[in-house]
Amino acid sequence: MSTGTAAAATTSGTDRGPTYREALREALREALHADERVFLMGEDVGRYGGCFAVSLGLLEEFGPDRVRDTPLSESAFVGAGIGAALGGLRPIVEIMTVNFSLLALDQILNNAATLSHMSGGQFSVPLVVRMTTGAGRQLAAQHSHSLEGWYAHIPGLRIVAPATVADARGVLAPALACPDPVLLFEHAGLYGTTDDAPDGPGADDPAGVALDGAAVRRPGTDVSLVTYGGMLPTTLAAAERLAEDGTSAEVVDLRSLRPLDEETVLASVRRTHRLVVVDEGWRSGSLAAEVAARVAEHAFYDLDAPPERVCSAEVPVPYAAHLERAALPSVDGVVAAARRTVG
Amino acid sequence: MSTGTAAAATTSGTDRGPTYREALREALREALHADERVFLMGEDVGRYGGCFAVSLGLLEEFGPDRVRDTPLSESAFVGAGIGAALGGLRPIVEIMTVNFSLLALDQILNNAATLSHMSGGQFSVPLVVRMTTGAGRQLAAQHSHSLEGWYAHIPGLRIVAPATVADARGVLAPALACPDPVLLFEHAGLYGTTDDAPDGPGADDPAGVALDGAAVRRPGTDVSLVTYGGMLPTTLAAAERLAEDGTSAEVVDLRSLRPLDEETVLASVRRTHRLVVVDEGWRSGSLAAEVAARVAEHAFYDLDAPPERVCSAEVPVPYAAHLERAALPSVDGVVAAARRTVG
Amino acid sequence: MSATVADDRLDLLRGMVRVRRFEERCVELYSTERIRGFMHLCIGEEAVAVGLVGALEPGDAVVSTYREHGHALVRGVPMSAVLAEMFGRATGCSRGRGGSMHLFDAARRFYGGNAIVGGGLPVAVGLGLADALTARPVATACLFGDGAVAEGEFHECLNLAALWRLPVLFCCENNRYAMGTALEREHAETDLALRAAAYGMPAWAVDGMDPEAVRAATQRALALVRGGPGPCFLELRTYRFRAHSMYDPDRYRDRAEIARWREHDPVDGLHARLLADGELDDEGWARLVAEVDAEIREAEAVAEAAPVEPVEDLLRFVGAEPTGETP
Amino acid sequence: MSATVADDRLDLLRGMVRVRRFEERCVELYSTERIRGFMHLCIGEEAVAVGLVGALEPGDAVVSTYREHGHALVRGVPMSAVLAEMFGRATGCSRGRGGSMHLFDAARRFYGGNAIVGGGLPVAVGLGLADALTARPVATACLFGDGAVAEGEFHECLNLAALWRLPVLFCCENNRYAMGTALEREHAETDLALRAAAYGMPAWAVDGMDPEAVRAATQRALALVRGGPGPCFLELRTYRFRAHSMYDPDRYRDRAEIARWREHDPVDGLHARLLADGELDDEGWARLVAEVDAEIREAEAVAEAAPVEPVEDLLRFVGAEPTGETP
Ligand SMILES: Cc1ncc(C[n+]2csc(CCOP(=O)(O)OP(=O)(O)O)c2C)c(N)n1
Ligand SMILES: Cc1ncc(C[n+]2csc(CCOP(=O)(O)OP(=O)(O)O)c2C)c(N)n1
Ligand SMILES: [Mg+2]
Ligand SMILES: [Mg+2]
Repeated sequence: MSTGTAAAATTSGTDRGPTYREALREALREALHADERVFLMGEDVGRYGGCFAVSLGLLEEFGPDRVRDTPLSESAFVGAGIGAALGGLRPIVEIMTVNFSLLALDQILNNAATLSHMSGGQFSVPLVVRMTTGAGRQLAAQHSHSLEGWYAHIPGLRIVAPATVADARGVLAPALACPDPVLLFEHAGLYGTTDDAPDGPGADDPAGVALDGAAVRRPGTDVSLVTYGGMLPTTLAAAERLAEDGTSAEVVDLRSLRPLDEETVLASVRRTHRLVVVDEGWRSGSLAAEVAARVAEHAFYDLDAPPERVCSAEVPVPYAAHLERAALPSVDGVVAAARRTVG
Repeated sequence: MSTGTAAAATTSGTDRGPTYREALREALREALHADERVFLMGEDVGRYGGCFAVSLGLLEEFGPDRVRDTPLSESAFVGAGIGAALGGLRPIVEIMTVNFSLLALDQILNNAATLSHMSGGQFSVPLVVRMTTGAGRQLAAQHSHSLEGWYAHIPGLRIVAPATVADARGVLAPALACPDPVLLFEHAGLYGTTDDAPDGPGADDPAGVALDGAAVRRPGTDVSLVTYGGMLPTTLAAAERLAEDGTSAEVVDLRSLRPLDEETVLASVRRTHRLVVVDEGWRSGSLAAEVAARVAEHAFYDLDAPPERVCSAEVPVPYAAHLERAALPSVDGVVAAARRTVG
Repeated sequence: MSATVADDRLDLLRGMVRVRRFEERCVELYSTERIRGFMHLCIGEEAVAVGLVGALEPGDAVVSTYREHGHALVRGVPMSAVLAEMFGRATGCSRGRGGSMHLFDAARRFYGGNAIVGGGLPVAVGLGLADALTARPVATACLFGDGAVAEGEFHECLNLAALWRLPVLFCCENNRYAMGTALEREHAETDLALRAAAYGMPAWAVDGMDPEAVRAATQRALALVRGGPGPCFLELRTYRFRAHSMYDPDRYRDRAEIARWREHDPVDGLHARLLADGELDDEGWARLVAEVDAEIREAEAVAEAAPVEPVEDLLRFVGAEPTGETP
Repeated sequence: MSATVADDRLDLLRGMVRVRRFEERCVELYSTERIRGFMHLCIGEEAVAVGLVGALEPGDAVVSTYREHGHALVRGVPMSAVLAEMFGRATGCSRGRGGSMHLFDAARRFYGGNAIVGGGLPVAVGLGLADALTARPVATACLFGDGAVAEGEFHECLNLAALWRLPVLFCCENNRYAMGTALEREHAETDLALRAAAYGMPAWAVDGMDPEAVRAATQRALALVRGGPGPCFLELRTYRFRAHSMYDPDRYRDRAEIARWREHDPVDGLHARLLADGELDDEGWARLVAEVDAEIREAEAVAEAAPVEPVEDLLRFVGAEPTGETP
């Protein structure tokens, strides 16, 4: 993962190792090879090659039964994923972007998340749902949501937001091995990113990425910057800037939003005594609120300053570049928040 | 509102004044009389008399055009409410319970909440959506959600959860007068409740209930109990119990979940220096997290103890009475949390 | 008429009586608050339960609704497990987590008990997809009401199943009402089989008050579905004699209409035919009812004696529990 | 042929050329990054824009999709306001908040610009409901694609509009693809008009490459819809000549198929007919194109000169702003 500017972070790599997109594709390929119960379905995953080209080439390699184009019927094909999982398969369902997942929310919340409990443990739903999330490409109010933190409210689901190429490559296997429904959120701004080097912040656990557990992406002593997914590059860049004037920021990448790895967050705050949460979701009711609340509850006496949140402005994301930029968390915003906590 | 036991709170009243249900009905009747642009639609609001009998008799009074039964098509009729609002009417849409609203979430989030902004302010959506929320009646995992706090994450919506008969009676008029979409959450456990007396905790503002603004339902000095909706009776009962052993608890009823009346909450905490949030939503990502985070951010130096949250267990609500009871916030749980803060 | 057919008709009658008497007892248990929550009865619709669910093979799957007591009993879910579930006991078929609306039984491929109208259809399509992809010669029967036909999920699922030629039997129990909303106020076109046919699948309507007709139609449909060219749709024309749920004062139906449909009571009808055909006499009938009532009493005693889940187990099953098996 | 009809056909041609040339310019502006985000072109589908939207009255309402440049321009949204929107300027028809997918114009009852496939249909039904309840003699034209027909919202809305007899004209631009998914892989039954007819409304298919046929059908349908017994459904059979969006490498279509459809180019077709019928000569054509190009240049200059919204106004319009009017 580039720790430099946002521009560097979106450069697509050739000599820089695989991109996030390529890593996702390789993970899919591996899963389809490894287990014949695995199949991929969603709108345009096949002939089109995937809305964001993640599944490009897989139809040709695995055929239309296992790389299955669906009609525009989000509720039906997500629910069919649930049914196929109950029927013994290991479906990977792609929803083009998180906004469209609202059409399938009944199936996700009322069925996928509840069937195990409601049946007294007789059934489990080993389903993986992948979707793109996030803003930053001027796609406006119906294509720019960051709802992964919102999904993390729902018991019965696992929510994962890989932020690095290594995580993108590694997380699918444990997600498929998990007997419960897992929602994987891929931030659109990350598809073209590469991890800088084998010892870069994303490569701390290249072989076996776990489904849960946060990762410290950069150690530090003065303030904990807690983030996930598409905000990791911004947060790392802010840490870099803070370092320039002598503030040592620790960057924690949550990776799993449900369950939350509270221990890693609390341990960091107990070291740094200051917390800034960076979250692309809208501020009120954000995952950042949950992180701040847990720290206030469990590390209250360790905190030397009020917790800070850097979130998106509470506005449906506007199209115009300057307005969209103003709506999203920025390096400046993170730096300023961190300075307030140490100031 | 009965401040006694839960049993007392669900007694339906005759000489005790109107019930919450009757107050809602009276408000609907008044609105239908006052403005011919107003109409009510939803599943079984007419001939059946409303799933929870709120609209009983209104069909006979106002006819099938204005009290309009819909087919089972949540997305279509909520979206039709949006369109009718754009077309100059003032629709009140009833969704039987919040669980079914998931089927309409695309319309609520992608249309109702965004149209004003996305059109640069050309359109507004004066729509009121009413729905029942909450557990406590052994309706199990698909009929017991408390998602009002979750909805409060969405910019462009107003979220209101009347907890008293006076609010139930008063909030519809300002909701209809509001040019933006308003979601009204009626807790199923409240329908049969009555406000004890004109000077009871619900009657502080009988004439003009506002759409936003929290209310202090019981003043106190030692700890702030912040709650809303269906948890108000539980919280008031806990305050009563705390008073018995000398702890003076202030009870704040948020009423509006979006926007949040942060000032009233902060002012209370600045007096009591202790915070317990009581919220029937699942704990992680609850509205309680948002309240705790705001207090930690803005009243950090006023807090004498870590904030506490009393929420529902993170489990799809089970059917069996003893399990359901264990899953929900209880008077004991609130009392214990409050004692921890003052202890 | 051969002995087999005669036995068979007697079995149909016995099955219906079992469901009928069971639910009548449930009403009593509900009134004394031993059963709580929402409870929906299929009294009047038993011919669908025995004719349709009874025609399935053990390997087939069933996806049902909140009005599923009859489907579960006919499928073989033990009556004591159903009752224990409604009593909220640990021995309930969903360990007390589900209640009346959420009966499950993995061993019998009974996938619930879905209380979101239309919510079971996508699951059934997925089960059919799993069967198709693994070439299992089984069918999934998906039961839902006339009200569900208005939901978007109905449309998406019929198209998907037809497009992918999945072995799903869509079974619409058209009892002419969705709660208080009559068919004519739910649907612009009330011929539901015609609507389903527009997705390009065989679809027809059956007298849902006649268990033999239901069974014959189901067998014909299953032959098309199982390993066949795709899904089928059956509209079972039936009627519920009771209110929508125990909460429903049933203000919206004409008493005369109910009385008219009661003349087609599926239990009375088959009972009368068996008497007329000499396949049953009054003594046989009395014995049958007594046997059923004994089973109900026994089930009730077993359920009543069962323990509840320990409250410490509240959070169990939110996720699957480790089994030691490779997933 | 009378002068009126001739003028009229010329207007149709001019309208299509305007949309075509405008979008061709948009491609250039996109390649230089003056337009960003998702942009979907209707090149090839202009006959629907001019024939259908052009046939509406000012009081009618339009609900469209992300592929709506043509609909907006024909509806009368000023070209400079459309371009300014795509440039993200304050003078854009959505004040820069919407971009290409979200063009709005309250004065012209143009309700967007909806980028959730199928998401516009419920809104159109609601507009129709408002018209019906207030007895306004207008229609709402709701445009959507063949892909949208698979969404549950399509089903719910057609039923609701037919059940309540609302003045909505459902207009399906069937361009045979939903992104990369061909009609045959979207729908079990590909006769979309037949599908719509199953909801009990008049429904028929039209050659969507012929603006005159589209207009005639629209007029016929509007006569049924406006103050009539209920909704209508038109299937406009058309084709997009370009990729789905500027992001789409168009891997899924056969070049020969595209070439075959290009033979039915609606602009070329009407152009040739007008030449053949002597209603246009080469000079007239050149003048028409020059006028259109001048309008585009002018619009571009105006849009380019326009200011952007101040960044301090980011939070404006999340809710309606106080107007002083009683609500
Ligand atoms: C999505 C959804 N909307 C509303 C309800 C409330 N509800 C429960 S049953 C019912 C009527 C369903 O009618 P139908 O499908 O005909 O089945 P029936 O009850 O007649 O067997 C309604 C409206 C629900 N459970 N789910
Ligand atoms: C609910 C939803 N699902 C998926 C998408 C992504 N998407 C945008 S356009 C499109 C294809 C729509 O096809 P069609 O309705 O035929 O319209 P066309 O683009 O051909 O005009 C898809 C899949 C979306 N915008 N909304
Ligand atoms: Mg019914
Ligand atoms: Mg199309």
